[in-house]
Amino acid sequence: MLNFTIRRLLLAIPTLLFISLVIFLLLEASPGDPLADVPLTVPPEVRERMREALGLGDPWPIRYVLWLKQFFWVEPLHWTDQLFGTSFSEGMQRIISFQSRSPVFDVIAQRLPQTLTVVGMSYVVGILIAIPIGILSAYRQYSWFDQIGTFVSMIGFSMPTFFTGVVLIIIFAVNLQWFPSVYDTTLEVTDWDSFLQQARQMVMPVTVLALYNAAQISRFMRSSMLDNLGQDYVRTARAKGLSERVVVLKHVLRNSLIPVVTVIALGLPAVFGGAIITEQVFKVNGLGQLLISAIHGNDIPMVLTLTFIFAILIVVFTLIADILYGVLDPRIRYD
Amino acid sequence: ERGSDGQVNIIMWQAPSTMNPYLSGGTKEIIAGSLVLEPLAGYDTEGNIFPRLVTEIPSLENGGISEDLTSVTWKLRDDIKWSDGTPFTAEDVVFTGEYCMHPEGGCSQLAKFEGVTSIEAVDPHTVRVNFDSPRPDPFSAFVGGQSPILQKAQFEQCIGANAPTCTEQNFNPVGTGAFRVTEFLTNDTITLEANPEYRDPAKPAFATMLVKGGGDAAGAARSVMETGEFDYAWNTQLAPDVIAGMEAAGRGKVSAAFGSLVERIHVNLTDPSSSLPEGERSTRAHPHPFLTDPAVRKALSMAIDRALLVEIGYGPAGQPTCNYVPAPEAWASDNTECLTQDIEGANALLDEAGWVRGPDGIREKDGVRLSMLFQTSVNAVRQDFQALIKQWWSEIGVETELKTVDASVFFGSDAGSPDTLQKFYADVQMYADNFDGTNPAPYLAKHTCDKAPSPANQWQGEGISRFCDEEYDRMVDEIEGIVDADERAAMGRKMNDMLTKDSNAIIPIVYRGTASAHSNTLGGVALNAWDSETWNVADWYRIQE
Amino acid sequence: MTDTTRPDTDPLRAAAGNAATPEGISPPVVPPQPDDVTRSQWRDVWRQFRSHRGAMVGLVIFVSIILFVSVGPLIWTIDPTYVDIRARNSGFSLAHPLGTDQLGRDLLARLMAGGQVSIAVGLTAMIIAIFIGSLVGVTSGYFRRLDAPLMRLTELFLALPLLPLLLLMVTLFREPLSQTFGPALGIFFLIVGAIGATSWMQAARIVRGDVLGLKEREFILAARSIGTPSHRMILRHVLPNVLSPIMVAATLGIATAIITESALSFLGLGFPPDFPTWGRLLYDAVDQMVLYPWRVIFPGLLISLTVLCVNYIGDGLRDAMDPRIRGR
Amino acid sequence: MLDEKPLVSIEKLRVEFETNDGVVVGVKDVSFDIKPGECVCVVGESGSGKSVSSLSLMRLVEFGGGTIADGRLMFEKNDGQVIDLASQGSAAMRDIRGNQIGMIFQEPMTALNPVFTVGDQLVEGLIAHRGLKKAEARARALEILRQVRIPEPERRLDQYPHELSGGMRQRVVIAIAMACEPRLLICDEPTTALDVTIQAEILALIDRLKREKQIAVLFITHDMAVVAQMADRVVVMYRGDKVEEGPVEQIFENPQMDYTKMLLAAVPRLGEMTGKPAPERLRLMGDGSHAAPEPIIVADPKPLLTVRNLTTRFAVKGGVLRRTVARVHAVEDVSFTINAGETLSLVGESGCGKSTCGRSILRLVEPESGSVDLGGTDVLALSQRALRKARRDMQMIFQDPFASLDPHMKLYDQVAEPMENYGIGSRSERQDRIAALFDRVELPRSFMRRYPHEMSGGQRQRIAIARALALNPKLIIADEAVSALDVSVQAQVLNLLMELQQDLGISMLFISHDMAVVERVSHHVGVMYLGRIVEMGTRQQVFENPQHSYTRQLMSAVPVADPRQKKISEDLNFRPIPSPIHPVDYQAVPSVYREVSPGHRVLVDPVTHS
Ligand SMILES: Nc1ncnc2c1ncn2[C@@H]1O[C@H](COP(=O)(O)OP(=O)(O)OP(=O)(O)O)[C@@H](O)[C@H]1O
Ligand SMILES: Nc1ncnc2c1ncn2[C@@H]1O[C@H](COP(=O)(O)OP(=O)(O)OP(=O)(O)O)[C@@H](O)[C@H]1O
Ligand SMILES: [Mg+2]
Ligand SMILES: [Mg+2]
Repeated sequence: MLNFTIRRLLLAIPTLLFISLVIFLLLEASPGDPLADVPLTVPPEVRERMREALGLGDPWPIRYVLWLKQFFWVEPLHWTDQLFGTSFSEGMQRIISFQSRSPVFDVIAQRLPQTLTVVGMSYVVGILIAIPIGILSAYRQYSWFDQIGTFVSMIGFSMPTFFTGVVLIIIFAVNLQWFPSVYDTTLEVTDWDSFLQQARQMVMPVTVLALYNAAQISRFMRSSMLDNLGQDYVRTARAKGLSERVVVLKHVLRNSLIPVVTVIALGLPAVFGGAIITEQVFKVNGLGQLLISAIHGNDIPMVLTLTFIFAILIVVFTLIADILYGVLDPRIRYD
Repeated sequence: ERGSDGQVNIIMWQAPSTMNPYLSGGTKEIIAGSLVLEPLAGYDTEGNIFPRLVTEIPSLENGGISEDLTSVTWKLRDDIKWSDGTPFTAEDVVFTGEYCMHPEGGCSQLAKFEGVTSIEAVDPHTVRVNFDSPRPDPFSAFVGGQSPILQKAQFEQCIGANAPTCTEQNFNPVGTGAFRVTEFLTNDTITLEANPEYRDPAKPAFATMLVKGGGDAAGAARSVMETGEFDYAWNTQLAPDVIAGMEAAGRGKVSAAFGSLVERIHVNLTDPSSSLPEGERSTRAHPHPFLTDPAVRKALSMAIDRALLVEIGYGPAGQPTCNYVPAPEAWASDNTECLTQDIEGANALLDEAGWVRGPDGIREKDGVRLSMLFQTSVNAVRQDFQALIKQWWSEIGVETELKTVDASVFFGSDAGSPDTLQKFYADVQMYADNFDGTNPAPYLAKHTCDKAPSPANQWQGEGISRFCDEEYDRMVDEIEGIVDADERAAMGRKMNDMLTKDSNAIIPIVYRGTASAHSNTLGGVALNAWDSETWNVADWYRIQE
Repeated sequence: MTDTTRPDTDPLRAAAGNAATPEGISPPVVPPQPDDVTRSQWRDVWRQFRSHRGAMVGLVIFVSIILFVSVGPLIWTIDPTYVDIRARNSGFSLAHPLGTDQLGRDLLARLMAGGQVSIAVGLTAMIIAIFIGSLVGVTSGYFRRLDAPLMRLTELFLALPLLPLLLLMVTLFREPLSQTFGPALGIFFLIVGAIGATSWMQAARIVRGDVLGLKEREFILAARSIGTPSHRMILRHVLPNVLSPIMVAATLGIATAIITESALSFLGLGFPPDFPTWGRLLYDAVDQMVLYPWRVIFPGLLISLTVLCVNYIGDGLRDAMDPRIRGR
Repeated sequence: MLDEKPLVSIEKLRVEFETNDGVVVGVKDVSFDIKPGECVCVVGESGSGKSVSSLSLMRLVEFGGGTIADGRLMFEKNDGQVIDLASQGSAAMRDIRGNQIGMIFQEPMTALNPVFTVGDQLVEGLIAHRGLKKAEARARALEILRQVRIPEPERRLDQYPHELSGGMRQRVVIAIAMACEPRLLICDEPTTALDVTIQAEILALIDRLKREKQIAVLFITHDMAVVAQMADRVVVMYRGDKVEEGPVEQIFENPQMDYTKMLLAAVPRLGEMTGKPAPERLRLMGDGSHAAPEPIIVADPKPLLTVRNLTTRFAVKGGVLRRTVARVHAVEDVSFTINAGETLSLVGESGCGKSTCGRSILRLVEPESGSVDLGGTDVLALSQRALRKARRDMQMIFQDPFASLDPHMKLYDQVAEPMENYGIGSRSERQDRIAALFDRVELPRSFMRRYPHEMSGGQRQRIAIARALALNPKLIIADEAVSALDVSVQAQVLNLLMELQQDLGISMLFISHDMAVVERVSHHVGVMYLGRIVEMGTRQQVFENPQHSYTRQLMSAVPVADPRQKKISEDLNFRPIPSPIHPVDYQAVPSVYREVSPGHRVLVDPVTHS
């Protein structure tokens, strides 16, 4: 397994390089313009100057190689400097955002906490409610519980978050005034009060996202459980006199987890990617909002770096999923 | 008393990405920047210039403007201190000029310094700006929120190619304004506190300020007018009934200020047909098959009910207009003919011009059908307008196909994209534009023959309609030389009419204001369309119930 | 050793007659029913499907929705893009049974017209996504050599930023497509292609995971030994056995496609802006939700109902195709 | 023993299943008792309801879609209370399952949960019923594994089912059933999948438990020899009904019912064929002819399949670069010839490479070296396309019937598939032919519309046989083709295969562990051990004059179908097979044979068993 992991990681390097090139070319080719935000009052010559100041004067291979160097060499050096107070990266240009003219990684670091708390929490909550619902729905297939579960999750999945989010805001922020409609990213949790405040502002976005995630995961959980409930080993487990709970939760569940692990692992990079619409509705300003505003502003360094980080996460999480397959099902071996 | 009113919260759903307006040029950055940075002089709500960091506005009378109109001299106030406590001097002004005019800096406000040959510090409190030619209106550099003064001490290292590396400076500039930054999170949140060195010891009334970014216009308006979490929301352009619904909550209201922004339809006078080879589409080499007919253009304009469009799309934040230049007052032509919709008249006009209705109700002449592609950027109000206008045009026998383009593509000037405003691969397109400051002359100058976008200028020209009239070109040359303000305005009005009612190359629709919502407890707000919206943030205060 | 001639007489038939039956015990009475036996598998699936109550209800409602959007406009003939500005924002009335929007366009007509597009886009895009997903998943799971390249490709697609990709697709393909197929159909293909091409990856990963395990099962080996060619193997043995995750992915895919379609119009990628779709009707009405709640409720309801129906139909289909679940 | 109260009494049991075609009755009207310390064997043809009856006792039929429609299942709990299992609630049943009644299932491959270790699955029941701590339970589990004679039990606890050989897996299932020392042990064909040596060990174990712990045993099998060895009483079932019941001696020596007689007549007995040169069909009751079946003699045997030096190794890969670090020498230097119309049998211990050998010939696994010549075609040199064509002439019947059938396909389609693949016949011709095939393998035609899971174990195997026959192949590789069948069907199928051989001149590679069957059907016999053929010769040569020590051991383990000759003994202790895994650079020595008599060869080098 260790070998498998190392081999896959080694293989990941060319894969990722290729992915980064494709992303770069895609961004190059796509018709957006970093200066679209600049008002029409700014004359073309000035725009041209601004474009050159962004480094857009160079041909793309040079910019791509420069970015590679910055990503893989300058940034790590910079972090080393930060950590140990050395000065390797002195005078080296870090990756700079077109929009804010600040280092891309600093902005990402700023955004990471809220994305992780809100989106991450919603993912955890989503999984925590999806798995029991999926299990119970399958075990009691076509019972009223299953029917309601199906109903709610399909509604939850088919209603876009731009709609459910606003409904929640209107009910709970405008009418009932229970929760704030605007997420305060500057809030620091230092004591019980601020913790409560943080909890309050997380309730709505987390609910919206969790519902959406839960709907999807629970459907896969249910179908996978249904496939396994009829297997012979379940009969053996029952013959041992185990309670239904153990039979289902231990024996069937573990065998049913592979497609669910796939779904969850595929969804995890999205946690870091943020939930674009939900973040916008609740003004969470996490990585999703960062990405979308960068894309709209055609902020190539920002989009490229963010997307590339997601690519790394995707590669890592598919690897983790593959490893988990092996852990869940010992018959699947990698060696 | 300074700081007595606690905290004020502003929501800007398009979040500022930097505090330095020289590096962005976007309105949101200018608004954010003007919380901290100040120009020498600003505009008030009427568009009148007034002194901020200077003792008086230079003029011919007080000698501030030289006789030959080639230089302007600013007398700085001597009681101004930067927020770090150091004094504000002429050196800072000179530096700011150098900063923006540096050839490698990519300064987005470079146009403000057009024609400036040098800026010199005559003495610590006097600055002279020299121009290459006579300037009847020299108030461009250092006037208005777009070109505030940066502190030399802070930005000295950030000049030219170094400009983008100065993140700390760009995010936390030292200013002379009412507030200073305590924390800047790009595209997210700015926290500010009252500037202890601000020249008026009683101001600002608020001790701290939070500027929150993100979300959408409706959410921002809601947080001011319905939940009361915020005091001020910038750019809450929403459907009038939605706003009315929110105002009913009684917590706040939306107000509008009118500058020079006009939503209009540009008519393509050249042929955008995709059957033409690339490089010749929408160029003057091929005149448009039917939009070159003045009657058609006029009919298109007559068919539109501008008042209704305003009612549906903008409410109080818009006025129907027939002008390309709607302000300042002296420049606004009394062109009101188009304000009443006249479908019948338009039909008659087309009949007369020989455009006869075919079996499907679409007019045609010599095998040319009046069938058009109408494009605009993605925006709910514009899409409503498109639908309505399409309907009206169908009533005069013109068929319209609608198309929308993502704003970042439409307004981007990527020469490779077929969907940009400048390429204009459509028959008509709608968008809004305005001019800077109070001088419309350069704005009018965009429509000379040589400024039509074409492959020759990498599609960067500004004469979107491909309007070309020698008479007009001549007037553009002339107007810069006219010193007398009234005469200039008169010529401006004439040019405006040539573009609009005479030729209908541009069909103005709505004179748009900028709408912003503010809480009923926030006092001192005076919306200003000529300058940054937060121009008088120092005067804001909390209304005590 | 190709086709050796076989003896004409089939010994099987000869032997069948005298197969041993124990005396004293009557052979089981089995009426031979060859017709019945060879009835197509689909008839059987349909029979099974009919007994699934949820699926039948789903099917009936789904068919009603389809009738509503396809036959409805023939009865309710108001043009969905016709602007009747005097009647704007009106509530329920005889002239406009479901009211009108902010421009006075009839909501009922718009729902019907929008449904055509949304359902067509939803189904087609889902089918494309599921097709690509299953194809990639099955091939990479089944053919070992293709596994690594295809999975890396999947990772690449997962990593690509969606918006720039879509924008690029519009720039590249909008004109050629609308010239070949006409504007409406061209854009339909573009949208469906764009959604399909960007949403197959999850299905691919899930299917691959299942195929990997399935491949080790002995019946696949057995099928190979009786000369089943690969394509038949995949169609007859592999696909039916990975049907249930595919079904789930498909139902979820429809919902995603309908919503994504509305998102695309914000990139200027969608249908012409006055052209209604359910997703866009919903989106456009969100701001006015408090004032005119029915404008969000109707499109929302229709989207959910469609997805729900498809889900139940999918459930029923899966149960009908899975012999082990039958009869439960 | 006679006057003892019964532990279990089944009264008028009736079980029904809901299927596509309406209600199917699995068991009609069955009654019998089991007393403590008694072993009741249930025999009967496949599909007669043996498994269903036993599952009903555990009330597990309900989970498979069945219902106990009628009847009582009286059971005396260990506190002396007599209860009706058919009417117990689920909590009460949980206490009884595993605790008071243990069950060993028919298919060991699927009965264990693939994702938990053997230890986990063993201790579960102990913790649930005995309330043991984890460590205590583990200790007890270890003890049980020792009792079932699993080598190296400490290591096994932490292994997963797939890491064990078939025989070990079956022993784990037995250990699970016995973990809580139930008062009743239900064994559903516990040894069907095992070769004779391991079977002998397990039978001995069950017998000892019965004697020492006074456990009642309900033993289901179709192997009459096993019945003779194990049973105290025998219940004979036929099509859901009990047809006869009685002490084992009575049943064997004086059967009353025709069906029982037929069953016994169908049992192949080792040594029956002594002195006969060629295989003969079994004489079945009721086949009308009283003439002795004619032996299958091929007048002028010509080789059809020639296998030379066949070697198949499975790579064990590892390392960063996925290099092969070791190899499983599954088949090593195997050579043999099958004549047209003749049968070669391969026998040998579980895991010795029999199946791999068969698969290599079909190229279902790619052999490493050697040559396979089928009627003049070099199979190993064929392209994929040509191989597909060639496979039309050689068909395989797989070892595990359930696993080799697609669970989603109807039986009709499964049998039709090979013909469709080669485009044989029109639709209606195919229909006729399939109907004939169903008749031939003794399956009612109504089964065509069923799915594999709706069939009993033996019925499934018959489908697999029908499928292999569908193409009229020249060579059939029958991998344990009849081991899951009950004797009567087994006899029919064997006769069928032999008949086909006689009529069509089909050759057969017959892989089996049942020595009596092998003796009956083969012209030649090869004994495999650790990937090599250790002894090879005509049937007579091998059976009547076994030379190799392993062959002798195999012979001695064969159970005898005579209740008076019980030879189950405690001290059978065969050595476990050595590991066939060798490092990459391992040089396998070529096999060297000693010719005992013409055609009878015995491996002399390398010596792996003595
Ligand atoms: N789940 C089911 N659905 C429908 N019919 C079933 C089901 N399980 C068993 N049967 C039928 O019930 C009958 C009895 O099956 P059972 O498994 O008891 O046979 P068996 O005596 O154990 O045979 P074998 O020796 O082949 O295992 C068979 O005809 C079988 O087809
Ligand atoms: N795919 C495989 N990969 C690695 N090793 C294998 C594989 N298949 C079989 N083996 C190994 O090859 C050896 C021979 O296996 P094979 O299945 O031929 O045994 P067998 O004689 O048929 O036994 P049984 O009587 O249990 O069926 C065993 O040690 C087995 O573990
Ligand atoms: Mg059975
Ligand atoms: Mg085998």
